[in-house]
Amino acid sequence: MEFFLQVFVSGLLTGLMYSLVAIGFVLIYKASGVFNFAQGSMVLAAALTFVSFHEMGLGFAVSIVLTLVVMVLLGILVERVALRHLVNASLITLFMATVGLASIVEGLAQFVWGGEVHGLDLGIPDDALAIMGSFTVSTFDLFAAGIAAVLVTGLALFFNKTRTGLYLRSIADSPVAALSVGVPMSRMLAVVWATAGIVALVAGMLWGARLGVQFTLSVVALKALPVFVLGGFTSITGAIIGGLLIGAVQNLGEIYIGSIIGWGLQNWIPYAFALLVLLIRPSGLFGEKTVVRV
Amino acid sequence: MIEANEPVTALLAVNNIEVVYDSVILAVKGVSLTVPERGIVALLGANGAGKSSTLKAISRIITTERGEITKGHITFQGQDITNESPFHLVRGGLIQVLEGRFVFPHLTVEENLLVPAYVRKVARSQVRQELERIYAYFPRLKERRTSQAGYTSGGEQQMVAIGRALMARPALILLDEPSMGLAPQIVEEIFEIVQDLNRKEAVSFLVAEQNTAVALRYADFGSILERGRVVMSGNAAELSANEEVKEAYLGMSGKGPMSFRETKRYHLRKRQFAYRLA
Amino acid sequence: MLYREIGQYKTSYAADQQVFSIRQDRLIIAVLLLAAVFLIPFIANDYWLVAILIPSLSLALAALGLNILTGYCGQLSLGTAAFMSIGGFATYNLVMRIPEIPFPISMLLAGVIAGLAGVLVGLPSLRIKGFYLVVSTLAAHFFVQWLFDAVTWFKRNNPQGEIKPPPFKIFDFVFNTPVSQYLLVLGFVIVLTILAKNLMRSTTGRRMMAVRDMEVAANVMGIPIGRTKLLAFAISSFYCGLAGSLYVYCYLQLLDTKTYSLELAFATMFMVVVGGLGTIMGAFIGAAFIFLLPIWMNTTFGKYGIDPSQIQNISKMIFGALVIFLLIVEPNGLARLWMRAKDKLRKWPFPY
Amino acid sequence: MKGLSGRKVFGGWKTIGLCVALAVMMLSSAVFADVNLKMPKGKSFTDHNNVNLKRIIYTPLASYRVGPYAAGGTGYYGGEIDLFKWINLKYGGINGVPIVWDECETEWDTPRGVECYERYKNKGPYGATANDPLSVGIAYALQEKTQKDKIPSITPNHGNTASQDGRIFPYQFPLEITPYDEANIMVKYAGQKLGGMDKLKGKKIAVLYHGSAYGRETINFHNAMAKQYGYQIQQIEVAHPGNEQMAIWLNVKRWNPDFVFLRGWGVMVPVAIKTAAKVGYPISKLIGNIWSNSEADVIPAGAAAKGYVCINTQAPGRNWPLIQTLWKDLYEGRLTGGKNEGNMADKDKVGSVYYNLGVVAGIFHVEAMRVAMAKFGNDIPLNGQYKRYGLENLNFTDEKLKEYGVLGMMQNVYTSCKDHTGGHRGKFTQWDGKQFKTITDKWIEADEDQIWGLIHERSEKYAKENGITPRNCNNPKDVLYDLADVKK
Repeated sequence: MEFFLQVFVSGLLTGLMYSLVAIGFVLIYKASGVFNFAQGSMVLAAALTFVSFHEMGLGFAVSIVLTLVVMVLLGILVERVALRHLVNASLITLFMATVGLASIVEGLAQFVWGGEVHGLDLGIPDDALAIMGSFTVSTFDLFAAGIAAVLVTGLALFFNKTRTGLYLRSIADSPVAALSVGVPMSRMLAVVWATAGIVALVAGMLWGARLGVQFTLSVVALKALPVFVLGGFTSITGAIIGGLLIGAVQNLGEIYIGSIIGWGLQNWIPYAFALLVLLIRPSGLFGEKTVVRV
Repeated sequence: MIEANEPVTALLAVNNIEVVYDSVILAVKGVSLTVPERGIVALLGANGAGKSSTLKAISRIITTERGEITKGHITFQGQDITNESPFHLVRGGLIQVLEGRFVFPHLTVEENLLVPAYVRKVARSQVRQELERIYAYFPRLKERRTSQAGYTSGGEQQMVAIGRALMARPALILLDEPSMGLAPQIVEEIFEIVQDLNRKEAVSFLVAEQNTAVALRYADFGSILERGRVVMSGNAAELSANEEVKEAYLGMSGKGPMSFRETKRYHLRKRQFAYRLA
Repeated sequence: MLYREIGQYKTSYAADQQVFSIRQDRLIIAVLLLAAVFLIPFIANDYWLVAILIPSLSLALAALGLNILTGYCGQLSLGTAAFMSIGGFATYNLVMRIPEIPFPISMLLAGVIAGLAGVLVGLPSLRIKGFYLVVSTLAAHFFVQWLFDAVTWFKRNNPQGEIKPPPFKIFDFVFNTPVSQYLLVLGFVIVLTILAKNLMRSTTGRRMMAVRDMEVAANVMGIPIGRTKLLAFAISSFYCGLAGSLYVYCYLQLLDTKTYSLELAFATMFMVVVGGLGTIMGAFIGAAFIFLLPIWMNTTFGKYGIDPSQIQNISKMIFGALVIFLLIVEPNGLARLWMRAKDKLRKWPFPY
Repeated sequence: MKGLSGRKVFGGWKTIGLCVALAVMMLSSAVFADVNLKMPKGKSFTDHNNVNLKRIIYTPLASYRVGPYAAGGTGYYGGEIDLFKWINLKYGGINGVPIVWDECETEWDTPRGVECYERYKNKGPYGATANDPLSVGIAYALQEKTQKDKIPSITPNHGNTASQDGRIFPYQFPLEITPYDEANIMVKYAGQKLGGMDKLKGKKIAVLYHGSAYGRETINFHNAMAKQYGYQIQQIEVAHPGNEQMAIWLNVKRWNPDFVFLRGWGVMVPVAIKTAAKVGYPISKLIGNIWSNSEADVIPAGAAAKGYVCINTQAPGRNWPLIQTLWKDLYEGRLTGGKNEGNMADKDKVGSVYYNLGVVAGIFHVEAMRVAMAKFGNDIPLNGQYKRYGLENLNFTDEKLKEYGVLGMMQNVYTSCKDHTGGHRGKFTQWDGKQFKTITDKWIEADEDQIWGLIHERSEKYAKENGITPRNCNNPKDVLYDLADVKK
């Protein structure tokens, strides 16, 4: 039982790490109806930029600020150069455009900072913190959970309480209508991409501390995808709950199913689980039901 | 409503614009029209005549549909707005209500109304007042203000769309096909409100409409579009009285129902008419 | 201008429904086909056959399959690589385990198996719509990868990680030279393309398009939505399965789950979207574009002595930028661009 | 004031223009590929500086310096190129014939590797002299093609394990050690630590392998060894790419094995090290394999990696005479007029694990050609056939190693018609937080008697399935193979 609990809790904490990336997806989807596949590459770019600044001898805070500036600029640039011209394009066109974007961001990040592997130490110990006997939790995971909580609260307030938040929700609902009532589309999209860049930096630093800052960071997006879908695309709460669920299911599945039918199934378990949930709730746990009026 | 002896100044002037989609499809072939200060102008015509394209060209929504204005220019309150962004148009007092009632389905009715108010940068203390102003015209919206707009009825959605446009305090509203898919009674109700707004708030309207009879009843002026060209325009009363308009758009002929042959000849005549004009 | 349709009158329904209704089009296609079959084998060298033509033709076939599902029936799928791997592994197992079946039949059977798997993966599409469906196909992708890696039965309990598949053969003729492999792939591609073109013009194809354009309306019209979707999944996966076998048996000569990576699924999706959703030609234009562009950039920049790693980064950026640029200029893909150019030529000298 | 209206829709004639531009691009690529890449054999070769060279040793390198495995490729090909460059600068090449190379980025992706091979295999006066992809997948995919094109495939520490059997795979060279050797040496080291192989009885060993064909290569062999030495074994697959291992490590901790072997690659290794720390499993019980042994594997793991032990086939560090010479001649500019002309963009990585492996691989290239030229004369066509002979007759005695300046860094390698691996030895290194220190003085040798049986089983099965008659290594004609008819 204690082992089960250990597996379960560590899964929940792992899941929150995916939520951090999934929140980036949610942000952009919520505001522009685009599934931004490039979020993973943005995580990589943010982490790589931060580490490179840091390794140049700049202080921790200075590096964070500089990276923030870079990510915000990147967000604005993305909107200017690409997204602005794709308003009203079909879902799949937009999706593929972001896959193209991922290629650009990956290329750019490696072009500027090189493909070497960097270590990143945030100064938070990532070893076992015994809580009860052999039941352990890592300090780092608790810290990450705290960050996620802060992030979610901040974003929820931003979306529901500010004018910009309302704009963003209106654009997500119907870009043409938003345009027709004069919502400053380009500025809003730039804001949201910049915000996604900031979220990418947070995710990039935490993931970078965990895996090392290297190319594989961009792959984390694939694990965040089922979280995003399970949560229902537009809900930040959904992304958190989805992350917790996926993390737990993945851990339990690997241990209790993996030991029977063969290890290494954590790549498909999250997707299979998300699929199961979708069969019951076709628009995710917290997804808005699409209103179809004919 | 414009009084008969009042001097008419042009609020919006569209000068000979040509609209091309996808750089090969010519949808509007040289349309000119004028909306006078505090006037209601009806843009009439059949499906595909180019009404919506004209409106979208004015409000610049056309750019999202791969269309562009290749010729002509548009002035609003004396300024050239041919290449203005929708954002600046709305702030300048020109707003469009899209065909098919594009509300924000997942926002509440009230949130729908709030979006343009924010565009106009209404102070927080004023917002409530502004909302009440709209609710006064659309009491039904007040009842439903916390429900998701996507779940309201067609008529209510049209009201949300018009009310939302009104929140921007516009000088001119481009109203695209307000009657679409609505019961005749609701259509009348909507047009009543339009007239009311025009009188009380001095808002001008450019209404694209297939329902010619209703539109002409409420409008001051009318233009009839066919295949991307204006084939006839003038005073609403004159248009309603015109025999050809009666025949073609109001389904009335002086001589009772038309035979098939007569209809055919009529269409031929109309085409020649259109060519003469062009 | 030579490209005129003036003077080409249609006097029968058959003429009106021709695949290529303009004489010039027919001529161009005929010349291309003849050149592909009779000229290229003689003038192309190993590099062009092995490294360019065979893989891009196989991938075009996969793109064609995906286009049937996504372009014609509107169901988003990232499972292409999974269906390809099912084709590849099924061929291997059929050939090695039941040697009595002739090789080509095994390959077709493998396609059928992939098609059945497609139906299975497509089942959730009856309930899940739009982007949510990607989860179903991604689940299939990762599951299939794991399955072929973890269950050694599929590799005939081979202790070796990677498998060398036997070469394709018909009776005693072994396809192990680049020219023979090229012609084999080309043959498959031509036959399957003609089939696809006609299928999409048939009732089945039109039903798929109806489902794509508006499911509710199609339903009201009495089109069996579920059956149409599943059929699209089956046909698409059949094509992908065959493409997957050809890719391995005529090109890579290495059977490994790593070959059928998610990147491959994305690449085929790129081919379809950049080439043109819902057009047969788009699959080919897209495949050529997506496959050749990186190679072309690589070789071109390589000439100027730029650091090779930076060449790769630069080409990545250019590739992404070009794709986005194309999607902005023509969201309907290169095929549409081509058609617009043709329209322009036909109307010349008039602008519209 | 542009806003959304700034959008520009392309006019019709621009569309045609774009179509034409695309077509021109495609066509020009065709023309380009034909003129520049497919330089037929037998013609003289013009290098980047337009110097016309009649005789060169052409070695295309299918390298990778971007993507998930960039760290490995950057170091390996950096070391190799530095060595080639140095030989050219110092001696004008091998026996005066310059080495010329082209790099072709593969991103460790098999189809790209195949394209690169086809692109360069016929370049230069005698064609490519070797295929050196540092990727099992590419090596496998090209196995038959290299055989047919008579271009030897050099795959140090990886490649097809069975191709160690030179009788059946004349053109494949999995030099130094194979995965079987590696697994065997790791078990031997574990036994050594316990104080004797007999002490392994009843102990528990877990193997975490990468979820790929590469990772699965040693499953059967590990099971066989467990049976032989009487220890319990649990082999656990880590899903690719291996960035999430919490569940696995909780399971490992519960089972509490005496050793955990990592057969890792890429991000899997640092995550394994970190997760072990996270669940409180001691690092001292981890042993990394040959592809889990580099700086790129431990640096991302940070402090958790301190004390991590892994196998190595060449000692890392800069304190070996050859590495010192390369550093001084190329990076400090002793041979290059004061300019830094080393290949490594990050100078600190000179002397790293992958760099030194690259230098060793370069030595194999160079020595193979030397052996062939010594045997057949300096005026032979410098092609793959002759290089193959050289690779099959490597004789790295201590004197030879000393001559190269790598005694102590590189192991003795003796290849033959029978044995294309030739080394079968490993040392163990430990990460002290800053660098790898060698902790075993002597090379630990793999149990060849035990391994050969398995190798033969696999290679002979391959021979049977593909209708290959194994060479008879006692027949001089068979030993010469392709060169048997050359009169010299």
